[in-house]
Amino acid sequence: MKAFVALLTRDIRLAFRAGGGASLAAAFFALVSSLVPFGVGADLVLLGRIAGGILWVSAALAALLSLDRLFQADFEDGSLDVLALSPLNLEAASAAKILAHWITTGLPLVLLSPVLGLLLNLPTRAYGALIASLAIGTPALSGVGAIGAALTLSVRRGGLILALIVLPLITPALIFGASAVLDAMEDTGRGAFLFLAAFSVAAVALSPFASAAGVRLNVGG
Amino acid sequence: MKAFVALLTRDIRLAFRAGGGASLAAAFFALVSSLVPFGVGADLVLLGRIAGGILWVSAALAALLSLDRLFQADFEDGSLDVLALSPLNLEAASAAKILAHWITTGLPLVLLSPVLGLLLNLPTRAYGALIASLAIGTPALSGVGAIGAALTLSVRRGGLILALIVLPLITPALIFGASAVLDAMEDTGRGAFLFLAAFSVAAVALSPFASAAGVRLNVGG
Amino acid sequence: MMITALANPKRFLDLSRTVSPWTCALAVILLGIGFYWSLFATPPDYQQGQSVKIMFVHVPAAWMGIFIYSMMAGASLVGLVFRHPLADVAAKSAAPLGAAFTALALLTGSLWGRPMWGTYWQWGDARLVSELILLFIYLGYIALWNAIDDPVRAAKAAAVLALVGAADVPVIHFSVDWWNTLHQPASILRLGGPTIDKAFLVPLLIMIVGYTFLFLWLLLLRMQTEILERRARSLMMARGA
Amino acid sequence: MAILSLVEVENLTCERAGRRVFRNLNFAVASGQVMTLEGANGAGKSSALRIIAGLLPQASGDVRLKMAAGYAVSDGDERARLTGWMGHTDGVKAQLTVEENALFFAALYGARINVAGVLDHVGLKRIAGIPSQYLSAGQRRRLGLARLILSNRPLWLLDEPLSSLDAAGRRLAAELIGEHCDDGGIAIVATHETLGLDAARFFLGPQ
Amino acid sequence: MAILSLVEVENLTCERAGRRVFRNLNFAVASGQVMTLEGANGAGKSSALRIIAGLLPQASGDVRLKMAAGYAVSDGDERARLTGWMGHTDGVKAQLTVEENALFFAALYGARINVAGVLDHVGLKRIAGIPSQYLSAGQRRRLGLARLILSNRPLWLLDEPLSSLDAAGRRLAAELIGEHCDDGGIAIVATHETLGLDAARFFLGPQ
Ligand code: HEM
Ligand SMILES: Nc1ncnc2c1ncn2[C@@H]1O[C@H](COP(=O)(O)OP(=O)(O)OP(=O)(O)O)[C@@H](O)[C@H]1O
Ligand SMILES: Nc1ncnc2c1ncn2[C@@H]1O[C@H](COP(=O)(O)OP(=O)(O)OP(=O)(O)O)[C@@H](O)[C@H]1O
Ligand SMILES: [Mg+2]
Ligand SMILES: [Mg+2]
Repeated sequence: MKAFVALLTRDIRLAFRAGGGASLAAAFFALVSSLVPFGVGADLVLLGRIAGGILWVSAALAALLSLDRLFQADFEDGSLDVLALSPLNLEAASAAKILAHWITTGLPLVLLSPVLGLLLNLPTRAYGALIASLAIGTPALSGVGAIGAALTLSVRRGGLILALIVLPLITPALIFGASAVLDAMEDTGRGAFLFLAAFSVAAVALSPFASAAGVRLNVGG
Repeated sequence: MKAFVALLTRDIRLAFRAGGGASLAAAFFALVSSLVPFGVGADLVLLGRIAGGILWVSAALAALLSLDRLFQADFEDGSLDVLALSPLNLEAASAAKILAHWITTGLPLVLLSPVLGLLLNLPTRAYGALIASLAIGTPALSGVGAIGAALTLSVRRGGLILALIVLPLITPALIFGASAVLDAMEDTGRGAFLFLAAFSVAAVALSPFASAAGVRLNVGG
Repeated sequence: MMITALANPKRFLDLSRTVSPWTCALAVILLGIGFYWSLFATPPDYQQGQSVKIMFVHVPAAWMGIFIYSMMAGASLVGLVFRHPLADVAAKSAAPLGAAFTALALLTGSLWGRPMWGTYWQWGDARLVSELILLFIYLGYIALWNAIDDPVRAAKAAAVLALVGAADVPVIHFSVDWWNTLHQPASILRLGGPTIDKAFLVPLLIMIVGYTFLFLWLLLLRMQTEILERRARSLMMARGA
Repeated sequence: MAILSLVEVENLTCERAGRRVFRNLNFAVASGQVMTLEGANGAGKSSALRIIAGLLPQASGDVRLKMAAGYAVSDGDERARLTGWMGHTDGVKAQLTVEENALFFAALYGARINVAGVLDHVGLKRIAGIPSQYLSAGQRRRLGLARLILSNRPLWLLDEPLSSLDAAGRRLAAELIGEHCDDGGIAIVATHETLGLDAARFFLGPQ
Repeated sequence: MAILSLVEVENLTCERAGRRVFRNLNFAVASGQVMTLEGANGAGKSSALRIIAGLLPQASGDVRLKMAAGYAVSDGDERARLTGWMGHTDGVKAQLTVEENALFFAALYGARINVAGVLDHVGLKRIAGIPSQYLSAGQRRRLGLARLILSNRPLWLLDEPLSSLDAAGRRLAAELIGEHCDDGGIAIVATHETLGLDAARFFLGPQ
């Protein structure tokens, strides 16, 4: 347990050292949320409709852009060997890393989402759903991302290949998450919410095992 | 010149080895372009309107996700020292790397854009503008991206900070590029095109020098 | 004489300690007069009514955002070319202030936009968007400083970034002329003299000067802290040498 | 520290990326002994150490750690828990200070040893507060030695531990290995240099 | 290969991250000479080499390369073009094969030397076709030696060139350095080991 906490705090600290941590993540979300309207156009009603989608995409992006911090850095500087030989088993180590990743990329988004919703003109009645869906769903992004990161460990700088592996796998979360927000806007049930929760639980439960397997595969090299 | 070509082909080859190269980039573009309709909804007319924006955002994403391949990998394995001591000056080396980056991420998008336009229901009269704007503008993404990558060299795994630096700087290209496509659709002049071209020329001309400066200040470490 | 005197951080500390109370006092007085004048002693605009008073906060803040960035870029150039140690300190210390003024301009601008244009925000408006980009460039600049813990290297990297980002400044200023925007074109800083009514111009100018002194005061404070922090750091590092 | 009485390697064969590196390796090292693993570049020293540590699966053969308590451990994951490791890289996080790195190692291993004392012992006390990014090659290696001490494991597997170390560092490393074995530990050291210790030598021949 | 008659270091002072590493270093190495740079971990050997190579700017002082043709080079960027470098890392791309790496180096330096012959000379001929990712530490170091030969530069700056090399590799490295100097080259070698060559020695003391 002490080792778990040590690894968790170390990873969080590293995220902060690599430039600002949570405030950096916050700036990133604000940036992406304000860039999307360029592409989509300036129609405010439309913007409000797709606000959920935009924030979900931002979350996916932040996850993607910071995934290589998850295992790759540790692989290259030998820390992954150290972890593989530590009293912590690789499953627990992966779990700690996934949690740290979520705390530094997912959680800031959840906390910031009301503000970003305002920026994107999200209708008032959808705020609850926005926050809840992000809170429930973003851990799945970190979890699935970790699996991809572990599997592509030995591909140096495999940014695109990682994206190609991870994006299709997290699409369900993006779709359910965005629809959950839409549903709340239009009062069309809670189906998406349930699917999102189920997906997230499954992804989070599975990911430490799958990513530990990926790490084990690569750490031999 | 021979050294320039050697570095160029090496970097292209490395991009291919790191998982598929151009076909990987192509798959990535197809993936992003097919994900967006989920977020935005299936309205075909709307989709056609924002097609230019979507493709421009995909290009920016592909550039961002592969930026750390540009200098960081070379920094860590000592290749950047070798380059700094080679007969090629760092400006030329940066130019070769930027060109290689464009060939492996920008060019595939240009070539693929007609197909993706079809997928996104782009109106026929806008194809010329789409292809031309991407062809003119994507080099700027690689160029500005290289500056950001060079400056953040010593920040290990600075994925998010890199995004935070690069995205604001490339926003003009995104805006002008997307508007150029819109202009072609609505016959509203060619102003955006000219601005895009000016921005791109300036960015491409400046980037080898700025990124060489970034490399130089980090290679001491 | 001035330059060589300032080049020495210690002399700078002494000098700025004597100067900063004066800048503070001037800022307080000017802003006091400016606020009173602009809020209570100006007539409501015949078009805009009372909401014109936002102008006295908005315009100086917007100007400061741009002015500070230009200053930062200038200092960065000096730092890169002449390796002047204080130039880096000045640029680093100015950035958060510039970001704050820019954020204030965005905030007051959109509050003003509601009564004037019927919307808080208009995507696609070149001035608004470029101002937002300016804010993000500030944030990226600050983040880069924070991310690199070697101050020598951080200073150079941030300076290159500041110079590259400087391209945004003219775009912001001229955006109103180049594109058809909601935002009104220049009415003060323009060829042919200001087109704004004297009753507004004088308090506005007072506010602008007041903002400038406020900035100078805060800048001096931040630079003092930064220099002391660097000293503490090099003492710490020297112990390890 | 659990007590180990013997490390036994039996008919060990290693393949990497489909290529056979060595085959039918046999040796045993008893409690209190140092063994150096020598051989040409590419002979498979690092690979052998990775297999013994449980990091790399062997193609065939066995590695058994016989415990003083009587039972034997042959599962890779369990071997990993008994191994103190020093590889080519030191597992040092560049963004953390020397002390933060050491404290992390201590917490990870649940070490009950005084961290400041260990840093002093490996000669890093004076620079405990600086970011590890700024360490010289040998200073980083010394931090690796500190980790080794903090791990408090009975079996030490060291891959060229002397590289980058200065004369004092080499003496320190040899001393640490000696003390470790005097305490009943075992050390297997892949190296091209002489340790300056009384050690058994094993040669990995070319295949 | 341009011909160098003297490397002169005068009052060289080095600062890294705002910390003084060494100050007022003075030495000169003439054509045909080897000089080893010795000193404790963290004394600044690697930093000194980086400065001489022009990779790292000095805080003060001068480095001058006097050419046989009479003129002297003191600009960092120009020094870089005269330097053959072997640092802690070898600049080998993991995804390329050994041969691809070597061919790239040859093209980069515009070398007119037979690449296959060089690979044979450093003992990598047999594995020229395998991805460099699979190289052992010493094999990678040998590829670094190959690069050094291909660079064909008059001034060699080597940072612990013997590390990871086996006995034959060490002999090879020493031989290469010897031949280089016999051809009128200059070599400055930071090392904690003995090269087995007739070399001037310079100690970098602690500050
Ligand atoms: C979010 C919305 C807004 C933003 C981001 C914004 C931004 C700016 C900026 C950057 C400037 C300084 C430009 C320069 O001189 O280079 C400026 C000046 C000014 N703004 Fe705004 N503004 C906003 C809304 C408004 C509104 C709603 C009004 C009133 C209708 C307004 C009136 C002015 C005036 C009168 C000036 C001084 C112009 C001059 O003389 O140059 N702004 N604004
Ligand atoms: N990248 C860097 N940034 C800041 N300081 C550094 C950096 N690299 C090294 N230093 C510091 O400079 C000093 C000299 O380091 P250098 O690597 O030159 O030593 P060295 O003599 O090569 O040591 P070693 O024998 O361990 O290789 C050390 O105190 C180190 O902490
Ligand atoms: N990650 C890897 N994947 C595939 N093959 C590898 C890998 N690492 C090493 N090899 C191969 O395995 C063989 C043994 O390598 P190893 O690193 O164990 O040698 P070594 O004895 O430690 O050599 P050195 O003295 O150079 O360190 C070499 O032929 C090498 O090419
Ligand atoms: Mg080895
Ligand atoms: Mg060194």
